[in-house]
Amino acid sequence: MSQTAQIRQAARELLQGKAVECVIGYERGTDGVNARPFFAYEAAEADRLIFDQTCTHDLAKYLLNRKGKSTAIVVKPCDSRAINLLLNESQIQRDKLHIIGVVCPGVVERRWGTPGAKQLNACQVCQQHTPVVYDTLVGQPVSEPAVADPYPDVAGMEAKPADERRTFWEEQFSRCLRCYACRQACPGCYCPECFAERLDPLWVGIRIAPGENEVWNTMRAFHLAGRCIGCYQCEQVCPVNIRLSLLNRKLEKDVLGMFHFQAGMDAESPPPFSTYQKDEKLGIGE
Amino acid sequence: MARIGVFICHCGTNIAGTVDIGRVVEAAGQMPMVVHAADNKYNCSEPGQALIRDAIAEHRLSRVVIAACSPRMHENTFRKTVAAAGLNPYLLEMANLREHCSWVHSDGKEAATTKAIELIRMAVSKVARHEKLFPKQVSLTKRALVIGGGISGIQAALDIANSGYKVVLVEREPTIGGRMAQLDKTFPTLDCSSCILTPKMVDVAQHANITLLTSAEVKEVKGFVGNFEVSIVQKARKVDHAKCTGCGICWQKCPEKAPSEFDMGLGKRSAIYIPFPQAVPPKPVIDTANCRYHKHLRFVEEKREGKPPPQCRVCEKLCPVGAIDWEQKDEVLTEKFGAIIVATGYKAFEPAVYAELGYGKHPDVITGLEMERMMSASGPAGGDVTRPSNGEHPRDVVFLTCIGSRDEQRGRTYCSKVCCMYIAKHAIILKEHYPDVQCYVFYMDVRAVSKDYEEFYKRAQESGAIYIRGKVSGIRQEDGRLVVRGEDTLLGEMVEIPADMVVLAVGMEHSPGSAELAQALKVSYDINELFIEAHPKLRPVETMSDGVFVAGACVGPRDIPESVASGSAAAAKVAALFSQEFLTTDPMVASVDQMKCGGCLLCTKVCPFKAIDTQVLRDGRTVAVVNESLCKGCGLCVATCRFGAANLRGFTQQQLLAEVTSLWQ
Amino acid sequence: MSTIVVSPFKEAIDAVVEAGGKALKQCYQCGLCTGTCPWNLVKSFPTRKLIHQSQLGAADFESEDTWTCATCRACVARCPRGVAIIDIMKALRGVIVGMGAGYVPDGLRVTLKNIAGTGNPLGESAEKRTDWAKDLEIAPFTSDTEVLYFSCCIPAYDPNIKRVARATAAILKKAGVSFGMLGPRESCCGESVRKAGNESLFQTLAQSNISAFVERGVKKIVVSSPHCYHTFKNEYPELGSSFEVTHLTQYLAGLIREERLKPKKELNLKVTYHDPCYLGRHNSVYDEPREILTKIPGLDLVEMAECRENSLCCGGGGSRIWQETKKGERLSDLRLDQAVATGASVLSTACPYCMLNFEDSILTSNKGDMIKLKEISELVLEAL
Amino acid sequence: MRQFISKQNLISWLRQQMEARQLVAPTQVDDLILFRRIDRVDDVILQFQNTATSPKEWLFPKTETLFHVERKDGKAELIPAEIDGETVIFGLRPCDARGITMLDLPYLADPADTLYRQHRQKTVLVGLSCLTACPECFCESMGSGPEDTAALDIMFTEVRDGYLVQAITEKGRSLMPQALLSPAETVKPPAPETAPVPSEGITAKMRQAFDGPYWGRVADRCIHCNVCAYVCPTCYCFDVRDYTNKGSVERVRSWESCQSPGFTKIAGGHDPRANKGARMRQRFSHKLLYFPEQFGPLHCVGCGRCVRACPVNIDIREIMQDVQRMGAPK
Amino acid sequence: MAIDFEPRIVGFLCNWCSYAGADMAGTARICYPSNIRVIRVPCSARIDPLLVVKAFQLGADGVLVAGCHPGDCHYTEGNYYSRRRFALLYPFLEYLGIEKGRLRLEWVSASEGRKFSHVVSSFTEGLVSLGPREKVPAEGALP
Repeated sequence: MSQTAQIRQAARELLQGKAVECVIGYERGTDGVNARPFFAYEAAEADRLIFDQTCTHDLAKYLLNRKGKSTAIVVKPCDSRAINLLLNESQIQRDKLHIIGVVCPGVVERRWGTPGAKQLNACQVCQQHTPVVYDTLVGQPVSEPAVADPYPDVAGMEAKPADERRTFWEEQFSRCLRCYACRQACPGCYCPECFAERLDPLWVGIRIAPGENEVWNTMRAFHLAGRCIGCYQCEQVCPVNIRLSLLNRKLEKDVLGMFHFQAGMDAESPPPFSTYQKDEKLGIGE
Repeated sequence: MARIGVFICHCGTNIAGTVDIGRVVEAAGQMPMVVHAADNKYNCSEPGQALIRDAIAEHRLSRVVIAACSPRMHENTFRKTVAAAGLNPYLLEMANLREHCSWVHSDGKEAATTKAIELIRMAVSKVARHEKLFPKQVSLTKRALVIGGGISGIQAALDIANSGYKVVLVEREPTIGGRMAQLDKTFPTLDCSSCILTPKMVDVAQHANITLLTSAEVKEVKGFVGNFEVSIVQKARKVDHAKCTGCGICWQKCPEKAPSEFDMGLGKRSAIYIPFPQAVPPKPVIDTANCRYHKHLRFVEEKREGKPPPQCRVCEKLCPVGAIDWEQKDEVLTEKFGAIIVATGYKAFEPAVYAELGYGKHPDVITGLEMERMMSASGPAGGDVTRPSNGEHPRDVVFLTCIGSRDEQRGRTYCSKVCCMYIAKHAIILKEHYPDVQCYVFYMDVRAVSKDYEEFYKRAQESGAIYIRGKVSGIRQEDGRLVVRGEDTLLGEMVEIPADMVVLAVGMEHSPGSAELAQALKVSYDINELFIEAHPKLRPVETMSDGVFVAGACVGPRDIPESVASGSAAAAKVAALFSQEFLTTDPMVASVDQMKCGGCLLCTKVCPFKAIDTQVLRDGRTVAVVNESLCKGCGLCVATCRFGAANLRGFTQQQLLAEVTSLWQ
Repeated sequence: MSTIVVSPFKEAIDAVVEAGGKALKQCYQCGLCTGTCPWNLVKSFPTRKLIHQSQLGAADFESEDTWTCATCRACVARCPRGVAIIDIMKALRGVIVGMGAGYVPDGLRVTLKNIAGTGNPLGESAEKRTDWAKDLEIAPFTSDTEVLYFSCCIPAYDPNIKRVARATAAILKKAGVSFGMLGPRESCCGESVRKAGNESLFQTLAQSNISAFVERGVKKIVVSSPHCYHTFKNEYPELGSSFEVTHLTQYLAGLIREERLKPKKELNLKVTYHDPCYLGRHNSVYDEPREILTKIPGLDLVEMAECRENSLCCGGGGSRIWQETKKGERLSDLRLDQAVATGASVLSTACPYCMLNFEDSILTSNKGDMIKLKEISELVLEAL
Repeated sequence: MRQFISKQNLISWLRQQMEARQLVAPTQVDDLILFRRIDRVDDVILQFQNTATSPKEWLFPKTETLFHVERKDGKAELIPAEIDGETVIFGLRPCDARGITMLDLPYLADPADTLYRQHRQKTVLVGLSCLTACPECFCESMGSGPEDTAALDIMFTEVRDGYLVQAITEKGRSLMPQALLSPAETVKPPAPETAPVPSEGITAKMRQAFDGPYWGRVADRCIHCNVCAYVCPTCYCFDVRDYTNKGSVERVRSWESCQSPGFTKIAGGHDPRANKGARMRQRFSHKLLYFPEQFGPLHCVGCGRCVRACPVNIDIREIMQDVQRMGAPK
Repeated sequence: MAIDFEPRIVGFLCNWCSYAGADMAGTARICYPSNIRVIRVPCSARIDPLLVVKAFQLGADGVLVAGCHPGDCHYTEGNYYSRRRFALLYPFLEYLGIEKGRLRLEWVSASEGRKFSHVVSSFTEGLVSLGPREKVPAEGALP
C-alpha cells in the first residue's frame, strides 16, 4: 500500500470513529504539482490526503492553534521532533494527539508550477528518516545513515575570514522585509508577543533597515538555539531567500558539540539553557 | 513626565579631585527630564542629606539620581533620605562616580569627567523607568520543625521550646539520643555520655512545647520561610503508644531475638523492643522483619510451600493494656512550620573497603563505635572488653586512625575531627580498666585542637599508649593473634606488632538519605552529601534556603560541644525569626506578565529557589507565577524567558535597555 | 647525623617534581606505600622516603633503590592522596639516564643497548623474529588480514617461552581467525624502556611500531604480553595512534563466548592463576583469564591467598626483568610458594615476564615436580 | 508611433540614465531577480519572467522617515522629509505598472500623501512588455494585459536585435533622444495569453460571502506570514512610529500587513480581528470588495506573485472561483 | 588612526562578585582605562543575550560580562546558566562577523580588584588593536 493510501486509511478510520476532530495532512495544491496543508474534518475528505516528496510543510505549527482539541497530524521525522519540542515546552497535550508518522526519504525544493528536482539541502544531510514519535507509522523504518559531516555549509561559513562573513550577513540582512514569515512558519516561534513587536522595551524598531534587521535575525535564531528541529520552514518561506538555515544550523552544531543536545529527539530531556554541568569546559571564562 | 533631580557628590576631593564637578553638573542639568542638578560636598552627611530632602520638596522631584560612591556602600542610606522626603525609596538610582570612576581614572581628568557624565546619563535613563516598589508583609507560623533527635537536634528543640515557641522533633529511629547515646564516655572530661544525655532526653519528652515524633521521617516540604508545609511519615510501630505504658513485659517475653542496632550487632534485642533502657519514648516498636507473627503472615501471603511458622503473638497475649495493634499502618501527617532545623547527624564509615585490614574477616578487628558499646557499662558485655574471637581479655590493642578519612581514593577527603580524641579516650580507659593492656596507636597527625584536647592526648601518652607514625598496610592472622604491619615513618623501618585486638578509628559520613532530604528542603549539599551552610564563617547555621537551618554533624564532622553549640545557634536564629510579627519581603523580585507568558515553563525548571509556580488561567492557558516570598531576585528567569514575560523589579528589561541605549543617544 | 642539602640539582629535581605533578606535593608521608610494597617482604625498600626525598629535591642518584620499583601499582591503588608513585620512580630514572650520570644496573645497560641496536632486548636479529612460526604456515600479513598478532619479544626469541607464541598461533588457526605478523617490522613495544627512564628510546620504538602498523593497514592488535597491551592501549595514543588493542585472554574469552573455540577435552587439573600486574592492577582485566580457565572441562581453578587487586607481583615489571635480583629477594619465589600452598598442580598466568620469572623460580627451587608452569594459551590448546 | 532601438543603443541609453539619475532595474541577487539600484549597466537583466518582489518599494519604500521634530531655542520645529534626485525605474512589467495606478488611487487622492506624491513626480516609469506568460499570471482577467501601458512613461517591447519603443507621456518623450532610435521595421510579436479567472461580478458575490465557515477553512492553513502583502504591487498598508534620538523626534513609517496578528490591535489591547478567518476575509474583501467600492477597480492586477509566493498555496484565483460558486446565503 | 581610537565598552557586572570586585579596584586605587561603562545586574544570569546583541547593534566596540566564579554564585547556580548562554552566543556573534575579541566573559570575585582592572585593561587594549567596528549598522540607516 502506498504511503498516501495508508494515510488516507488511517485518517478515515480516525475521523469515522470520532477519535479526532480533525486530521492535518497534505493535499494537492492549485498548481497541480505541489502539496499544500489540508485539514480534513470529515471521513469523506480523507481521500484528498496525499503524501509525496513535495510535502515540505511542517504541519506541527498548526497544533498551536488546536490546543486542547483532539487532532491527528501527519508528520515527517523532522516535524515529529517539533512535536517533542512542543510537548517539552508544555504547549500541546500528548493525549489529544494522534501522530501519523511518515518514514521520509527527504523532500524537494518547492518551485511553483514545476516539479522540484533538487532535494532540500537539509534532507541531504538528514540523519533521521523515521519519526521519533508516532502512533501510526506509515512506511517501513529504515536504518539511519551515518552522515560523516552533517554541517558542511556551516563549516564553510566558519572558515571564511571575519570581514567576509560580516559582508555576507550585511547583504543578507539588508534584503530582509521583516515580513516575519520565518517566524510565522516556525513551529518553535509562538510567543504571545514577539520581542520584535514589543513597544516597551523597544528591542527592534519598525524601521526595515540594517540595524533593526540584524537584531531581529540574530535574536530570532538565538531564541531557537537548542530548539530548532531542522525543518527549515523559515528558509523555505523567506520571500527574499535569506540563508536562515546557516544561522540555525550553526547554533544546532554548537549546541550538539558543547551540550550534546539535539532538540526534539525526545520530550523529556532538559533543553540546554535549562540545565548545566558544574565542571563543563565550554571555552569561555576559563 | 518624571521630574528628576541629580545630586553630584564631591566626596571631599575623592571625586572632585579628579572629576570636573562643574561640567558634570552642567551636563546633567541638560539631560532629558532632569529638572534639578546640584553638587554637594558630602551627599551622605546629614547637611548633605538635608539639601537633597529640601530639593525634592522645592523642585517637586519624582525621581532622584545620586552620583557619588558605590551603591553597595550607601544605597540604603539614600533610600532612607528620599523616603524621608516623601518619595518611594525605590525611585532612586546611584551613579558610581567614586569606586568606578574617580578612584580608578585619577590619571586622566578629562576622560574621568566624560565618563562621569555618561554614568549619570545611564542612571538618569534608568531612574526614569523606575517604579514605586513596596515590600510585602507575610504572616508566619511560629512553630519549628527539628529533623533529627541527636544531641544537636535535642539542644535546638529545647532552646526553641524554652523561648516559648512550639517545636516538633522528628526522629527516624524509635528513640531520640542519636550517636551520643551509644558512646561510653566523652572526651576530654570522661563524663559518662548517657549520664549527661538522658536528662536532656527526658526534658524533651516532658516539655509542654515539644511534640516528639519517633519512627518518623520527613517526606515532602512545600512553602517558604514562615510558611512551610511539611509531610511527615509516621512509620507503623504496630504498638499503640497512646495505650502503651512501657511496662516492658512484651520485650522481656518476646521469644525472637535479633542483633541490636544500638549495640552495633554485638548484643541481641527482641523483635519487639526499645533500643536501650533509657530510650525516649520508653515504649517499644515491633521489628516486622524479625517478628514471628509477621514471618507467619508473610509466609501465608506469599503462598510459600511447606508448613508455616507458628503464629507467636506472645506480646499481644501478655500486654496488660492491649496496646499491640497489628493493623497499624504508616501514616502521613501534614503540618505547618515557620522554620526548619536540620540535625540529621552522621553515620560511621564502613571500613570493609580496606581489604588489607580484614574487617569482617578477622573477628578481632573492630570499629571505634563497636569499642564504645563494648566499653559501655550498659552495653552488651557490661563494660567488659573482650576479644570477639575467644572472649579473652586483650593484652595488646592496636588503634588505627584515619580509617575512611583523609583518603581520596577509598574514603573521604576530609578529616573526621573526633577520631584522634576518641582513640586517646579508648587508650586511657582501657589502661584504667586493665592495667596490663598495652595500647599502640598508628596515627598520621594527632589533631587535638580544642580546649583541653592536647592535654588529653598527653594523658593518653602518659597512660602508656605508644604512638607510631604511619599507616598500616596489612593485618594478618598468625597463631590466633593478629599481626599488624606498617611503616614507622619516623624510623623509616617496617614494624610488625602482634596484637589481640585492632580498633579502626572510623570517620564520619553523611547520614543515609541526606541528599534526598536536602533536595526536599532545597538546600545545597556537597559531593560528600554534607549540607552546605549559607556562609562557612559568617552564616554557619543558615542555609541558602531561607528559614532552613543546619546544626550538628550533618554539615561536617563535629564533636559533641560543637554539635550542641550549633544546635543552640540554630535555635537562636529561629527564635529571632519568630520574634517578628510579620516577615518583610524584598520587593526587588521577579514577576511574570501573564498576558505575555507562553507557558513553556522553563523558568519553573531553572529557578534556583523553586520560586516559580504554575497557574491555570480562566482561558485555559497555563502560565508561570512568581512566589514573591521565595524569589531572591537573581533574574535568571528573565534571561530564560523568550516571551519577555518575566521581568525583575529594580532591574527590568526596560531599565537595563535604557542604560545601554543612553550611551548612544 | 648526616645533613641533607635541599635541592642540590635544581633542574634534575624539577623534572621529577613535574613528573609527580600536583600529586607529589600532596603526599603526606603516611607510609602506606612502603607497607604495601612487596619488596619490603624480602628486603628494605623505603618507598615513602624516596617520595619525601623527591619533595625536598634530595634524591640520591647513586642509590640502587632508584631501580628497585617493579611498578606493580599496589601502592598507587591504595595511596590516600592519589600520588602517582610510578611516575615519580620513572622520572628519577629518567634524570639519571638523561644526565648520563649516576648508577644504572649493568643488566639494564646491556639490554637497553640491545634494544637500541636490534629492536629487541635479547639482541637477536630482527629477521629471525618470526622464526618460531616457520613451520606453522601462517599467511603473511596483508591489509585484508583482520588481526595482527604481536607476540612480544620474549615469546618470539626465548627458546623456553616460544611455546606461548606457538600455542597462541595454533589456537587462532583452529578458530579460523584471519591473523598475521609483521616480522622484522616489529620492535619491542618499549613499555619497560620507558619505565627504565629512557624516554627517547621509547619514543623511537613507539614511532617505529606505529608507522609499521599504519603502513601495513593494521587495525586490530592481539598481544600476548600485558606490557605491550598497556603501552599500546594507554601510551601510544599520546603519539596519535588509534588501534584496537586486545589482550590474548580477552580475545580468547571472546572466541569461546562466540563458540568459535570450544575447549572439549577434559584436562582434570587443579590450576591456580597468577594475575600479572599490568593486566590486573594496571588495566583491571581480572575476569577474562578466569572465564577461560573455568570453561575448560575438568579444570579446577583455585585462588591463591592474594589474588586479583591484592595479587603479589612476580617482580618483573618496570625493567626489573632485565636486572639481576639476588636469590632470597625474588618475589616470584614467594609467589611460587603461595601457588604451591593452594595444592594446584599447574600455575598459570598470561604474561611473558611472569613466565620467565616463574620458570626460573621453579628451576632454582627444584619445585618442578610439585607444580608446572603453563601459560593460558597452552592450557586452551591442550583442551581443544 | 512605434520606433526601434537596437540593444546596443538601449544599453547606452540606460547608461545615460544611470549617470543622470538613479537607475532602478531588475538585477540578479543570488538566485532572485529584484529591482535594485544599478551601478553597472551590465547588471541590468533584460530577459526575465518577473521579479520576486514588486517594484512598489521604489515609490512606497519599506521604511521612510516622514518628518523630524527638532528642538530649537526651546521651541519645536517640524522638518518634513524631502525626496531629492530623480529616479528611472526600468523594466516594469505592465501588471506592476498598473499596480502603481492602484497606489495612486489612495495616495494621490485629496489629501494626497505628500511623500508618495514627491516620489511619483520624481520617478520615470519605463515598461518592458511581456512576451511570455507564467502559469500563475492572470493579468488579462484583472483589466490589465501584457501590453498595458497604464502609468508608464515609456514602453519597450523586445523584438529581434532590439526593442520597439513607445514613448507614452511627455516626460517619456523628453527622455528618449531620437538619435538612438530608428523607424520600426519589425512587427510587434503577438501578446501571450493568460489563463482566465472569473472576475466578472466578483464584488457582488463577495458581499454575499461575508459570513459562513468558508474563510475559517481557508485560514486553517494560513500561517499569517504576510508574504502576500509584501510581494503584492498594490498593497499599501503601513505602520507609523515615533523615535526619539538625542532630543530630536522622528516619525517613521514601515510596511505592515493586514495578515499580521497585531495589525488591528487598538489602545487597551483589544483586537477586533483577532481570529485568523476574519483576517483572511479582510484581505480578500479589501481586494475584491472594499477597494472597488471606494475607488472603482478590483485591487489586484493579476501579477500572480502571491500565488507563487504563498507557502501554503492560498490562491486568489481559487478563492474567486469558490466565491463565484457560492450560493446566496440562506 | 587606531592610536586615537577610544573603544566603547559596555560591562555587565553581577552585584555580588564582579561589581564588588570593581569597587575593590576603586578602593585600592588600581587604575585602568576609562572606556568601560558598567551596568549593575544582580547576577550574570540576569543578562539577556538580547542586551548584548542590542549593545553591539547600537555601536558598542566590546561587551564584558562578569560574574562570580563557578561555584561561588550568590544565587548558587546562576553563573552556570550564564556560562552556557554566553558560550553559545560567543561563537555565534563571531560567525556573524563580530570578531572574537569583542565579547568577553570573566569570573571576577569581590576580592579580585586587581583582576578586574587587569581584565578591563587587556580588554581595552585588545579592542584598540582590533580597531573600530567597521560599518556598524546604525539604527535605522538605509542602504
